[in-house]
Amino acid sequence: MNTILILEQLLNGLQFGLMLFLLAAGLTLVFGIMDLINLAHGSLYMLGAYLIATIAAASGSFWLGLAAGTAATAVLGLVLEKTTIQRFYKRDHLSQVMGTFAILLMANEAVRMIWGPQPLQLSPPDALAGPVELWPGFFYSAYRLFIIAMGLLVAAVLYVLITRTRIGMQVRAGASNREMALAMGANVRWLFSGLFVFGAVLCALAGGLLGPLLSVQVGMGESILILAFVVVVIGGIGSIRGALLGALLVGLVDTAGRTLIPVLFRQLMAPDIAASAGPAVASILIYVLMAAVLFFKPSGLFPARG
Amino acid sequence: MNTQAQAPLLDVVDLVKQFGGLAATNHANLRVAQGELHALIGPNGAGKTTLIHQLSGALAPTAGRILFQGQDITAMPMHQRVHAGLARSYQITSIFQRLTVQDNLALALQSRLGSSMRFFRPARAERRRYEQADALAAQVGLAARLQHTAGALSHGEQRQLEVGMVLALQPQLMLLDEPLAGMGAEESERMVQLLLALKTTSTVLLVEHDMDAVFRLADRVSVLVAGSVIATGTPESIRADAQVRQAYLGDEGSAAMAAAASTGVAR
Amino acid sequence: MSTLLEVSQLETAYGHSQVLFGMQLQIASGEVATLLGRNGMGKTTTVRSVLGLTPARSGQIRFRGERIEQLSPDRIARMGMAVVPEGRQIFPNLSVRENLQAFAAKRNQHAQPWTLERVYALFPRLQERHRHMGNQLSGGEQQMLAIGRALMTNPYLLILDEATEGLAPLIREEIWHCLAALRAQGQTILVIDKYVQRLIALADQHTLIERGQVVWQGPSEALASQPELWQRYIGV
Amino acid sequence: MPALPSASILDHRLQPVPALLVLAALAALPSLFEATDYDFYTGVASRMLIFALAATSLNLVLGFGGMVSFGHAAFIGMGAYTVGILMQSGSTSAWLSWPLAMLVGALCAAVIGAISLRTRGVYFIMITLAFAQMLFYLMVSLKPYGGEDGMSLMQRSDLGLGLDLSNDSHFYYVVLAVFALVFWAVARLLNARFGHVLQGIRENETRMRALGFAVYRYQLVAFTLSGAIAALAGALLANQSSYVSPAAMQWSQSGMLLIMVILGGVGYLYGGLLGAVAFLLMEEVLIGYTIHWQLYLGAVLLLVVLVAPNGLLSLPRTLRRCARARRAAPAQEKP
Amino acid sequence: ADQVKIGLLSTLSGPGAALGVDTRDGFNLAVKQNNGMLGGIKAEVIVVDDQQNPDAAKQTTDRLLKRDKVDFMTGVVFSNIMLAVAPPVFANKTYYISSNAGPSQLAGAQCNPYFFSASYQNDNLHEAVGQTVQDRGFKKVALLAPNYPAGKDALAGFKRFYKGEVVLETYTPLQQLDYGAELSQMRASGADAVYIFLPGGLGVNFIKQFNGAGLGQDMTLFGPGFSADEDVISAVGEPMVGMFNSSLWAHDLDNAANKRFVADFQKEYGRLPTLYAAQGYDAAQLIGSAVQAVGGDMKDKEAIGKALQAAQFDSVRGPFTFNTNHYPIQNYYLREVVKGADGKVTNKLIGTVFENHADAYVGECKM
Ligand SMILES: Nc1ncnc2c1ncn2[C@@H]1O[C@H](COP(=O)(O)OP(=O)(O)OP(=O)(O)O)[C@@H](O)[C@H]1O
Ligand SMILES: Nc1ncnc2c1ncn2[C@@H]1O[C@H](COP(=O)(O)OP(=O)(O)OP(=O)(O)O)[C@@H](O)[C@H]1O
Ligand SMILES: [Mg+2]
Ligand SMILES: [Mg+2]
Repeated sequence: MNTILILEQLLNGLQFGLMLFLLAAGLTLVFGIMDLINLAHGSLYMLGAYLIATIAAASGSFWLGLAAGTAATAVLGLVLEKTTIQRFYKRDHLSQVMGTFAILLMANEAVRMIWGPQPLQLSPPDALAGPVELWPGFFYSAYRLFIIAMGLLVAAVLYVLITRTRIGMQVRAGASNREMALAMGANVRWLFSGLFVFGAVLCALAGGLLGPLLSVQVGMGESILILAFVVVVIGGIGSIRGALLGALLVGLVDTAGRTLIPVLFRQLMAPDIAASAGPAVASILIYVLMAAVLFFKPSGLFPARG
Repeated sequence: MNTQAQAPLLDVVDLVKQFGGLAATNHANLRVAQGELHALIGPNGAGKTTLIHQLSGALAPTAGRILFQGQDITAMPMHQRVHAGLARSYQITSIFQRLTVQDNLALALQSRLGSSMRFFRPARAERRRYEQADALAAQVGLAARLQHTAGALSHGEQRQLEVGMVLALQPQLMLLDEPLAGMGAEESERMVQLLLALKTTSTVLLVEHDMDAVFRLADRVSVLVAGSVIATGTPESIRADAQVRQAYLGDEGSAAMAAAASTGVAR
Repeated sequence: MSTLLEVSQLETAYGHSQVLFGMQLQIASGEVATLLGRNGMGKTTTVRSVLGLTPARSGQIRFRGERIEQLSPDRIARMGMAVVPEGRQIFPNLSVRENLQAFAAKRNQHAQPWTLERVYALFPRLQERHRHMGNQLSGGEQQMLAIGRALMTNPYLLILDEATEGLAPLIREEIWHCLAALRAQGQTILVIDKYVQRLIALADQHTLIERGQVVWQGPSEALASQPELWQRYIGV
Repeated sequence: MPALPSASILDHRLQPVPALLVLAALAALPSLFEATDYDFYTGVASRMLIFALAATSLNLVLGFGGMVSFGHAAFIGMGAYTVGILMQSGSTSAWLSWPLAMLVGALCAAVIGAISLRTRGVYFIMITLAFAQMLFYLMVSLKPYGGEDGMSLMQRSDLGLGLDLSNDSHFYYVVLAVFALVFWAVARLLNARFGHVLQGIRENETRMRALGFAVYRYQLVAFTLSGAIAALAGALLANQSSYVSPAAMQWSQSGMLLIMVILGGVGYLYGGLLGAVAFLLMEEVLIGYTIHWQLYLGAVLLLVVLVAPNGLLSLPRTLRRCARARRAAPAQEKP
Repeated sequence: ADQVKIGLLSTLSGPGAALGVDTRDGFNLAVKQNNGMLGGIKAEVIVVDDQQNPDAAKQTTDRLLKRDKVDFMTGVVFSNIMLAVAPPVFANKTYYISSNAGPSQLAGAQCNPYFFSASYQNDNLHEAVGQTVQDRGFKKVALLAPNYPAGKDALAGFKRFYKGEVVLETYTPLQQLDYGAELSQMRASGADAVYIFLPGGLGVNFIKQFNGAGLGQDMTLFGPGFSADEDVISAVGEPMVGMFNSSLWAHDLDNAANKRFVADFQKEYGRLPTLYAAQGYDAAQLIGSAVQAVGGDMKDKEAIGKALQAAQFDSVRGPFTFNTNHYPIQNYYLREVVKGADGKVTNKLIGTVFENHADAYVGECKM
């Protein structure tokens, strides 16, 4: 019984971590490579989820929704990049913070105006709706398994793309020294647009995949954005490898903390104190984790820029 | 010059700096005597800058000791070393880009005034310090640029400012990492003159690839190859050293020596 | 020989401070030209304008017969211009090998294109350090890398802005030899450096500038025979 | 040929004449509101000044020290809780609780700063956030002090001096006085040696170290001071709203504070004041008009950041530069 | 006065927005039915968002009280916001008619003459489920609620009437949306019934994930009315069928006032009303009855208080009277989510758990 619980928690942590990774990967690329602090990253995640949910509802097919919604988000990302984001590349971090925060506010309100304040419904495809029996007596949500598989796939693709291709090199070069990359002949503008759109696609994917688990609602991007930032920073800015490791770490610690800490506390102290302290401590666990990592490694686990 | 008699100002003992598998400093031993201008030369990547980093406290050595005025400063933080009388310049220009030339120098001078935990009296009221800054700017050839932002100076001018900041600290031992790099012929000449004048007051450890300057200025020369000091001696003996010629000088050494000799005669 | 680069009446300013006042420059294909002058006279600014990094206020720049003063730097670079910039400007977050490979191209189809192997042969040091990140190199190693990086694009015009800064004498010699070899292959080069005597031996023609204006232009022999010129404009 | 001499960016003049005019105008506000029967706005104005104080404290580390703290709301919260907890235990004196709040804020900042200052840049942003979140959850879990509900204060602090803080006008004047005093002190500090060092560190930390400055120590002192001021703002805030809750310590509040400073002008002496007032004013006005006020707030912020990249206070300089460029342009036409 | 001003402060943005929207729509419906009037005079309803943030709510309340000078306030959904908002409202001697939040503090020691609950005391719905689970003979129950005051009150209320074994009691952060970890614990705990108190979007997520994990096969799911209300049902759909929930109201409750309310609501907004809508509607009616009784004289606070206490209006939930602590004494029903004949999933009234039930805190109220 207990091993099953632990195993299930591991899978939960893995699933949560991989979803965080999808968000964090886009964030760490845009941030580490293009040197853009993009608070609107969470908004793309929200918009992606809304578009996917809307198309899925209209067409009755989750898969169609996922594909078309992701494509739509990519277009949206491109428009956003070409009209606004582009202007922020040469700015300092603080104007980026304010500019993208403004976009975040507007996106939230626009979604509320278009779709209303009520959460949207997005159901997993029928084939994945139920549990699967991984082995006798151990049931696990098929959908969560699917998410795990998708997350791993994206991680692999990303890693190769950024570290092994010339496009990846040029993008990284453009990030550290835009002027020099231009002087070497890189079309930095399009590289960055492409990368931003790529980040948007990852966002939409995460939004669409998480939609059936969480609710598709206004403001869904913010809390998860903070987590994604935590992941990015733990992993080391700009490092895909770091983002993956950080995401898994956060996913596992968070999941484990939520189950283990209250249990632990109940054994250690009076039930009513435990009842209030337990969840509070569980909530700060990932922040403690981040602070600890940064204390010992001030540039994250895999600092990308030496 | 008889420097062996008294205790050296700087004594580097068996210093090692490991970057992963690479020993950038590999059991280096170096002594700089009080009052001398000691040049440190060596091929690119020999570990000169890395050594300067360790002497100034920017990098912690993997092993070995650094003695300054007989005191072990191996673990001393950078800012304390400055106050102990050890200051450096950077090979890759490091100045306050957005501040004016005057402010750059005034800030450097401020460091000598002891604690800056002064929260009330306007710093601008310290007229003397700003006058000193102006004088210093003139000394490094930036008199006309006093109120310009450092970032708007040309590369060579920034190099001049870089040296000016170290001069401001009036250290007992000055660590100069390629001060002439990027300077034009005329500016180089002015800097050489400046260093010649400095020799009377200050001890200098000079890293430089400009052999002309090195042989004109140096009292002694050490050669660093692959992280270790392979030779130390007078400029003449170094120039004559076959190993050094092969590893570093090529045939430029002789030309530079000749030039140094001739200018020396001319003066 | 055809003219590869032609700069005329170039005026460039940073914000409201003008630096170039009618710069002129002509480089024929296969020629090695130099740009000489004191610190702060506008050598780098000329290069930046030609590259499109600091666009000129007015004036004309022709490269391979086309007007380029309105083009973006990356377009100009892809037309076959490469620079070894002042201060190296290595990509710190790319490894040595990546620095070389990221922008490798065969813009100028000559018989012996530059490849990773050839650059490594020229600078064995880089091969030894090929997995180091750009910012983990010594100053001189970075300089080598910057030169190698520019060569890897196989440009029509190679611009070296104080490319020997911080290089050890032996390596500096190596660079001069290399430039001579390049010249023999027909590579067009614009050099900015302070070793005038070396440049006279190497280059075909020279341009002396002062305060953003050309004060003298002429072939090596002429410059060699008028040392007072150097004295006056370069301070040697 | 040489560039025009540029003014030193190390100087931050108080500009006494406009400053006194602004002060006079601010002092006149309550009577103005009373006369027009809008006395509700006296409270709003107090709140703006309190946030201006908090934003100024953030600007001290952010704008002048280059330390982007994403956890300042926590210091505000600690100040507020100090007042709240003391009041719950029966001490209502402002002379006790406000200085103590500053002390608590300074202490928290010193501890958090001591650890966080090991990191740089975005890592610093995130580690300050982490500590703020820890304090946030700490207060959430403290049931005796209201936990997530927060606690309502029965009254405002007693200041004596014949002032009754429960009177909105009196309270406003006290807030104004505190703000003016702190603001003046910050201005002095910035132009003093300490301020120059702080800004030097912002510009080039490595060089400062090589010049012999104990960078870490100066940063820590600045961070601690800033924490104390933020906590003072918190103490005032608790009084203003008679309510203390962890919600005021949430990261979104820290974010809002950041936005205020950026809006006003990072590294401008008046950046915090202008930013806080502009932000809260916009919010106040927009909320009155539409439920979709965030859309318009976002649009305004975006506009500001596009036309005045360094905040509202950089606007004059940008405009001047534009004008000069326009004047200069025709001159370039002739050969 | 020629008009009555009501400040409706509710959660109109964020995850809890749906609840505030229904509250507002229910309230507005009542005003609309009366041609823009309440109690015979024109009603001005100022609707503002509390952003589900107590601090913002407090600011907004100040504005309503001091600038707009409202006569009544209503609308708050969440108890933590209610507790933040209450002191200034009471200090200003403005009547607060609760359309949902019913924290125990305000029912007991901190009860106040200016507070009337047109909803229920937080514990009541949970008590009703506790009783139900007890009656149906479940032996092991797992409990789940968010970590905020109402969450704790909820589980306390449940346990007041449920006497069996509680094998798991979990509190999650209010913002948490993924219950993977909690579901695993539930499975491991071997419970035969699960009781959740998860308002708004939280409940939607939980139920979806509960079914995704396959727990529905082994455990019966119970919840308070709002965890299985029409908004949740429309979001989750079929998987909800079979969930039991308690309520003080049901859309198929058989009385004239309710029939009219449900019909008009559907006509006006095109959806079935929820509990929040019903409570918002009743709050408006209660205010109307008091305004009527004092003849529109908003100055006479004492008379208004008396009229409110009398509660002379036709509640959509049938019989309705106020206890001495200004909380209602009313019936609590059991509903089940079923698939109707038309294929639509909806709640069906299946019985009464408590009749004329009061809350547990009235004794502590000295009023
Ligand atoms: N952070 C680092 N990580 C790994 N290797 C490094 C690092 N810094 C320097 N190195 C290596 O250590 C060696 C010594 O570098 P250093 O900068 O000291 O050389 P140098 O003698 O100053 O050379 P130059 O004359 O070219 O400036 C070089 O080969 C360099 O690649
Ligand atoms: N970014 C800038 N902003 C303003 N002025 C600048 C800027 N860069 C250079 N300048 C000014 O332009 C003039 C020419 O500079 P440039 O870099 O072209 O000189 P240079 O001839 O290359 O000198 P050096 O030999 O020192 O590299 C200098 O006076 C310098 O102060
Ligand atoms: Mg070096
Ligand atoms: Mg130059």
